[in-house]
Amino acid sequence: MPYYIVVIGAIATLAIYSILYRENPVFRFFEHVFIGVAAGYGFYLTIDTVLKPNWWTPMVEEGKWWWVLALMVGSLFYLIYSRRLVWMSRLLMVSLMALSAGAQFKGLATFYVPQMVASFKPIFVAKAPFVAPTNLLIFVTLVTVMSYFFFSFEHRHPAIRGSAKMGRWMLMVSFGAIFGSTVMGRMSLFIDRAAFLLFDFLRLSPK
Amino acid sequence: MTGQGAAERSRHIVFALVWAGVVITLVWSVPTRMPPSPPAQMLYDAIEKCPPDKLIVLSTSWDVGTRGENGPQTAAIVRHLFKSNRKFAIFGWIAPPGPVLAEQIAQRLAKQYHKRYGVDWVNWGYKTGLAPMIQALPKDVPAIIREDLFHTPVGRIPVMKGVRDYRDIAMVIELTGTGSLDTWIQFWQGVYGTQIGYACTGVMVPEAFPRLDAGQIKGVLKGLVGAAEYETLLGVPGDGQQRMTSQSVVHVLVIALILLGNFMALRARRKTKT
Amino acid sequence: MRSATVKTEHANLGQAILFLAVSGVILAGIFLSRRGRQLFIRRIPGLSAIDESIGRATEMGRPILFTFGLAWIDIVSMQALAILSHIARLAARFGNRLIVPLADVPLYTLAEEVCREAYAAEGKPEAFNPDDIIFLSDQQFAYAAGVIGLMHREKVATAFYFGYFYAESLLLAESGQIAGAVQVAGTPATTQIPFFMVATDYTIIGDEYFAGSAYLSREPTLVGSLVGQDVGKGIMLLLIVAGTVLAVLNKIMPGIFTQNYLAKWLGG
Amino acid sequence: MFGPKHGAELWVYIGATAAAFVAVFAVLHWLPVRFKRWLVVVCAFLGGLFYSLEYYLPAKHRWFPGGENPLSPLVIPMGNAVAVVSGFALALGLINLGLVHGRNIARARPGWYNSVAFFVALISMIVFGLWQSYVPDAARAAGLGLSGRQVHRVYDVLFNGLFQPLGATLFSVLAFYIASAAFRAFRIRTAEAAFMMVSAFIVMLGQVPVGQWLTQGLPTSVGNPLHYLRVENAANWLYSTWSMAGVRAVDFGIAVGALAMALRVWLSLERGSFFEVRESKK
Repeated sequence: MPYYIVVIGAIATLAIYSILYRENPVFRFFEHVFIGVAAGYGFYLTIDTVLKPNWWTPMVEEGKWWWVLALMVGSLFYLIYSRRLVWMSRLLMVSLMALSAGAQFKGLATFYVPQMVASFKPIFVAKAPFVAPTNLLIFVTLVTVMSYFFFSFEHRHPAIRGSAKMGRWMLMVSFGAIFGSTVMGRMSLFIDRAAFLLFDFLRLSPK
Repeated sequence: MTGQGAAERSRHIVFALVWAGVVITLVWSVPTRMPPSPPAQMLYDAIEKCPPDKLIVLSTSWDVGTRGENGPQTAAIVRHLFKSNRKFAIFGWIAPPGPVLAEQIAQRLAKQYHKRYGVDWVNWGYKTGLAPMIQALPKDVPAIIREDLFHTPVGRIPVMKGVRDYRDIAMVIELTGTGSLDTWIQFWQGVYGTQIGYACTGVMVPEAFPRLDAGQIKGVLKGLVGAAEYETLLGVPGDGQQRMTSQSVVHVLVIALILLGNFMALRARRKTKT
Repeated sequence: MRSATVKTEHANLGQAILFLAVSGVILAGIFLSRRGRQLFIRRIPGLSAIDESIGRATEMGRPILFTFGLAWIDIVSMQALAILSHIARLAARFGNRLIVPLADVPLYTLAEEVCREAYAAEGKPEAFNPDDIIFLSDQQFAYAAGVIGLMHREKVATAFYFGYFYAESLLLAESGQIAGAVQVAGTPATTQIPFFMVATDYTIIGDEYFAGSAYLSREPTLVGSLVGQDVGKGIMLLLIVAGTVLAVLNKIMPGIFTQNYLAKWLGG
Repeated sequence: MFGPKHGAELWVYIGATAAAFVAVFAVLHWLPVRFKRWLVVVCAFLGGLFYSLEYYLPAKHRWFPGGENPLSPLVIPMGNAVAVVSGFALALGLINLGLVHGRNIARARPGWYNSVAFFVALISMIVFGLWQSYVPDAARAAGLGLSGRQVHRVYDVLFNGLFQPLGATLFSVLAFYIASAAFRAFRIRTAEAAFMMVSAFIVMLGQVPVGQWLTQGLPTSVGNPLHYLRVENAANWLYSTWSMAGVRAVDFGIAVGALAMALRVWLSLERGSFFEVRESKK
């Protein structure tokens, strides 16, 4: 990468980091530049990766004239600005939403059932001493956490109250692990940016 | 208002500590060897078991945003593939810059291992179509890929000879900073039983384990540490091990901050009581 | 063990029956409730906080911000829209300014609809300002930068996070905290929950998110659906228990229970 | 009749199809509101049916025409069509952004120059993006004095000099926010919070050399149960079993919640005002 791009990148980097001090005009300027560049990139990307290869090419170059319907259907989006015709745009929205609903029906079987089956673990095994307690812990976590998410009755009975409470504890263990593992990720990103500033921009080398 | 000012001041101190910790340890650092964890070992073994005549697909769903984690991971896996003479294809379907950034890494390492583009690896580039494309890909690979990153038709690339459908692909490794794994599980592993390897950012890790446990994926590299572990398995230090000191320091810093925050809160509460 | 043979791309009988059973109890709940059966929902603290938080913005005379994260038109954003509709009505009633920055264009059109309708339903259509429903960017961090800027400049008093969030969750929530906002968050993105828990004041966990609209509106259809969902979860829980028992029996008496029949039936 | 067409015939077909589409909607528009409502319900039902029928119907059955699942070949075209249709919404976002920032400039609101920066960034990204992609050498021909290489260079500045570093840096701001949130809000007032903290500590330590150094005296052999106390093993175990089970349990609840929402959308049982069709004020 040529050095002038590194310099521009470093200025952009430092401008964003200035938010750590407080909101300021430099950050605000780069925020607007960022939104502008991103919107332009999104526009370019949609044309380059969606509309050109999946619409224009099949329609104009391969002669599949029916693809013009996609344009007509897509133009229904713009009817939200018309009070009288807005119902047509709703037709499109509801269809998109319903397609996603249908995918959800499929997802239950393709995605969650295998995980359910994977939860069928023997909780008593004679030989390996640590596997069975682990399986038991998984089982208890699953059952208690799921019990916490029952909404249709008051958690009064001691069994359900205890289970739900334990479920919350178990959940916190999960959340703690997620938090811990994310710390690693976010820190690596900053380390990468710092490496960019130190080694690419300032041209230092590790001692 | 003074409360607000104090909060701002302590925040600035925290930020300064993070800056200082990373900058100092980056400039003065020594590579740290990381013992490999079972999921990293599993990925290594799964690659070792792949038949050498089949292609391994590296799906690079990352860009400069998560380069800090996915970059060293990609480098470690590419190094393994070069070392063990496996043929592979770099591919992107989520992040357009992914294959370009991965190609830079492959080109750099290829010199070390005397590998040639087109013979030992290919770059399919970024292909559009998202999940439906991934669903169609296993049925006819050349029809979907058509040309490589440099616009060479796949028919003219030696390494692509004989690659037709999912049966010619030994494994797919998804390198990602986002939720792109399930598409492969749904349309490849779930349907054809293709092996899926996974290298993800730290935040994606907890979601990976239910999949690993269910046998849906064959191994996991966990963020930058995963890369460092893999470098240990390969016996060659890289960016992963180089940055481990900084990583150690900031982790300890976060733990110290949590403890300190609690200690100060406790003291403040005592004060208000008396 | 999982075999490497080609598996079917279509559901097997067990999966189909499970789908029909869970869907069936949900629909049954809806129809029972619509017929007038009184059903109960327990208190969900995070959801109760929504109304209080709007009250705070009213007292301070500063705006409310609602974000969907990076959600696009799907089931997740559908639920968020229902919650937005509730918040927009309260904002209209109490005369709060409501800012909704979005990251998806089709969803942007729906959000504008919802807010316009909400203001109209409260009899204040003229108070609705379409400029406050803003499409920012469909690029993750440009969107985050825009929301961060908005929070600081508009001095947001209350921020709501309902939708699908990725890494931007903590960027937004911590910025909101720095700007001094009271914050309520809910998302089905489980990996982002811990960050919302740390940085916001009230967090809605897991499928409390999908209970949101039922809880806030007490609409019979939604309450019935929620009760049906409980039964559906009960079915899944029972299957897990049964599958575990079979797994144990398979270990203890491999002669009689030669395999885990339930696992096989579900196509695992 | 319905095969691909070329040349002038293609454009006649395209024009006729577009006209037919407009005509159909014009007719629909004059139908009573009751009918339009019904149309919305039908659209929801058919849309929801597509992916689910495709999946829950078997791959082969003698009742199907030709014996094969008739919906399966349509899955991929449908995905493409949805992507294209959604793609056509792209200008809608730009219109909104353009209006907001255009007004800022027109009324010379404070910070109007930021809106100018927005427009400059937006327009140059679109122009140079498409230019470097589609007309690499047209620039010189147009006499603008910019060669394809130079166009590429401008695009490089916009993409590698601005867009990428801005995104990566904003992402990495999280490193600081995680630290400040940890300091400010990670309070152990309840048993719950203590569970969360301990688990977070173990995982954070297990990932880095310094944590592993803490428990280096413990045995490494898998046979010895004490090896689980090594912090990296404890972290792994915590991740792969305990945390996994918790996430999975939450996800099962979400699965059922999402299923219920999907059912309500599919059967138009959802109350939401947004899909209702009202008497339009004419």
